[in-house]
Amino acid sequence: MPFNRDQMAARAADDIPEGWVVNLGVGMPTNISNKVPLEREVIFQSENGVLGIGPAPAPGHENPWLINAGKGLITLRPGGSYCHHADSFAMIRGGHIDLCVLGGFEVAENGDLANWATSENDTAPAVGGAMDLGAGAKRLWVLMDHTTKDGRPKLVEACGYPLTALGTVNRIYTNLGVFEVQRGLGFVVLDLAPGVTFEEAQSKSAAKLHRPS
Amino acid sequence: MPFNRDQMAARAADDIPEGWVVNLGVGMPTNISNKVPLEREVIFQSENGVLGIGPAPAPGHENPWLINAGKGLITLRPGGSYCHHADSFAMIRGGHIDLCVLGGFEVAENGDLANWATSENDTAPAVGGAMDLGAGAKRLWVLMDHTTKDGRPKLVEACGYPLTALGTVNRIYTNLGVFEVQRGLGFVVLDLAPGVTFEEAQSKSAAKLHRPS
Amino acid sequence: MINKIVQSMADALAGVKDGSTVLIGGFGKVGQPDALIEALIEQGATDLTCVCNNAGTGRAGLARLMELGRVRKIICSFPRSEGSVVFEDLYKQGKLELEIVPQGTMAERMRAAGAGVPAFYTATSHGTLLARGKEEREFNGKMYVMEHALKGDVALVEAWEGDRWGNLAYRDSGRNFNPVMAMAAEMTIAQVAHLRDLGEIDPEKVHTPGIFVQRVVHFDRGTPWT
Amino acid sequence: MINKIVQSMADALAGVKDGSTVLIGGFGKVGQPDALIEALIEQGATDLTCVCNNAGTGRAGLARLMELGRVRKIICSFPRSEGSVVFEDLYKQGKLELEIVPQGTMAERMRAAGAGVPAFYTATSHGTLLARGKEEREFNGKMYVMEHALKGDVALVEAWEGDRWGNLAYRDSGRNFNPVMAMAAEMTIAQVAHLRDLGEIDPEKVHTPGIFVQRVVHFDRGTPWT
Repeated sequence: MPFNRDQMAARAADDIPEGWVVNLGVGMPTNISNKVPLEREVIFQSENGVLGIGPAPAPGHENPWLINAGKGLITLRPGGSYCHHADSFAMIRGGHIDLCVLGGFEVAENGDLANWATSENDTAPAVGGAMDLGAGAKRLWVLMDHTTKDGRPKLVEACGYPLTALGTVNRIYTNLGVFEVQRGLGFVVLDLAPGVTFEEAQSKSAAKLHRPS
Repeated sequence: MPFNRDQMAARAADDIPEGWVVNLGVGMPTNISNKVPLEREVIFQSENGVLGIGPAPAPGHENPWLINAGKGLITLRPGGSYCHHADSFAMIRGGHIDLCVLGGFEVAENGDLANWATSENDTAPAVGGAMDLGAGAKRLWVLMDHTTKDGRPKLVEACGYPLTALGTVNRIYTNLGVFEVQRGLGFVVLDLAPGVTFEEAQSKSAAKLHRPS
Repeated sequence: MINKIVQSMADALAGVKDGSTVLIGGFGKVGQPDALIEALIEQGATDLTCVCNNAGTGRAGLARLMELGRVRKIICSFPRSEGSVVFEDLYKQGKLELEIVPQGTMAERMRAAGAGVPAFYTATSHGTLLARGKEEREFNGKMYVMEHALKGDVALVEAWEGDRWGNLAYRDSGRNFNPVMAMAAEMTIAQVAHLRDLGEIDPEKVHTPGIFVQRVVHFDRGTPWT
Repeated sequence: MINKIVQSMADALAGVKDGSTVLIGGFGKVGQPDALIEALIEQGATDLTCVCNNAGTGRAGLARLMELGRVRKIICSFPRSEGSVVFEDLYKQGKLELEIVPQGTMAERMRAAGAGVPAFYTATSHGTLLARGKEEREFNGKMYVMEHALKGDVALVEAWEGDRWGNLAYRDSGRNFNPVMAMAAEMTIAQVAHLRDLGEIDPEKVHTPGIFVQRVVHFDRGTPWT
């Protein structure tokens, strides 16, 4: 049975070691922070200048001045701090973020990511911080369904959608499993959801999958 | 009688209006701050990240963590603030400093300033923040003796010493008077010390002085 | 006595010219200078270029300014979001120019303007549509894009506290774009929730020193609507 | 539990390699990480490039490191000052390379390194000896010089307080070069006068967030000698 969204987030969360500074993209990736126990100190950053995001605020204890990049209400944990946008993106662009997890439209076997515009003629796509994160984080993981709603593969030989970042994706977490992008080789299967076979994952991908050596 | 050093500093101080943000170079210019009454709010900046320098500390009340660019002990006045070196020079380079007053070896009639090295072969001249200030401040004044100790003029047609900044000096305060650099014209005498004649100032300058029109 | 505090919103916006580039702070509703945007609508300047992380939502604030036909161009990272109906209409009709900039590049371009840096290189957007027409250059085997400083004629910012020298301190995630915009504009106008006496703001936590601020106006908008 | 606090100066400097570029904070004696410099002398790494506003004074600290022949090159804005006797001797003897950088350019080059900007343009030094051999370029009718990011392998910084996540806050003018150096190095080692519990430093006045700091060591050196 493929992973559900909660399990996908949990699977990615399991792979984040203590001490990493992690930026989570808006949408599905944001859920990852809920799956990391507080005792395992992972420092979540949000590009609007928040470092050290804590658990979701208790009802009635929301602080309206404290939001994340998705505009959701958050908390700050002890040791957290604030900075301005240029300093925040200095962290990102300067390679100080250990990991960024983004959503994706397509990932190519060379590590290219497309996740911001659906065509060259898209009239006004919203890029936000995705290109900065895609180019700047030390590691880039993508958390997405393995295929589109109408069944088109999202692991591809080359992206058809406009690119967000070139050759920087390291790993993809989908409902079918976990895939590593190996430079010069392509997608390597690290793990599969319970009951999902290699052949099934391959049949739902538009690029060759490799078994780990 | 020519101005003495205290009078030179006072003369420059008189010309600084309330509200300006002013950086004073190490040495003679630093004395200018003592000549501006506290009630006339001039905001003195020091490139090591201090904005809003107050009067000299009272004996016994020095704060050893609080120094200016010349490493002298200072105070912070209410409304003052601290920042780091890159932010401090962002103020300077970004044109946010209304006035910088530096010392000088030579000023040329096109506004060039030489004040950091005595020859191309100077083995290890110390530039500090002079080039940043010379290029970045909105206005650049120079406070210096009119001639060298051995009588050589310091107002010249073209600088012989290595340049600090090109064409940015607006005004020079010397022991003989106050001189404006007018683009396309050269040195214009704004004021002379009591008893100093135009002819005397001219005879001690190596570039033509102009009377104000 | 230096006193940058003005008594009315009209005084705060006085003199903003047609054709100005206006930097508008805030991320979401937090740190967004709503009262100043309303005052800009009142003030009347038109043919504006607005730099803001998004392109307005609903029918108030920036969206209203656009709907009134006062905005020629939007520079932002996130034009289309929930409720950006006015933007979408005008853009489809060809009544609005749009420049999409990656969020970090947008922040850094303003920081550069404030810091006297006319241009810099960044890896962000290299090889993408947003790098089209931009100079590329290799440093240490990696490709970068040249980006230019983004200067404002006016910046509208919101802070938690401010004083008569123009010193500002922000609250929580309300800092966001405000300090870089304050640096980058000829005239920075700050809407502050609390006026403080000079010296009341801890000198170690002045986030925007007064050197970057020209006018301060008191407006406690209360809780940001979220 | 993240714990960047180390218990000894030896642990703080462990692993610094020969040939490293070492950024050394402080301006004058304020914010200068004296204990870490002493520990670097003990540690033994050699063939170092040191980036510091000046080139050492007297016979202790950086001057001592130089006198021991451990420094190959100095990058600074103010090499020759009162008491810089060791520097002057070594430099005259050709035993020390020197790169003089305008102070603001030096700060900005490190900030650029920390911010992922490989190069930027500045008007500072244009037309002077210090721009020789550098690329020049015109923007909006004004000439600028291209400057490259200045990265460190190690940064030694001093702060007033620090915690186990590496958050730092400085005191008064002790901030100076320390935050930009902390950003610019692979490994930033902070000497802090006071250790704080996590959360004790006001999140609004964390000047260097822990993301930029790898090791923290407690050393209260008391009053900076001035």
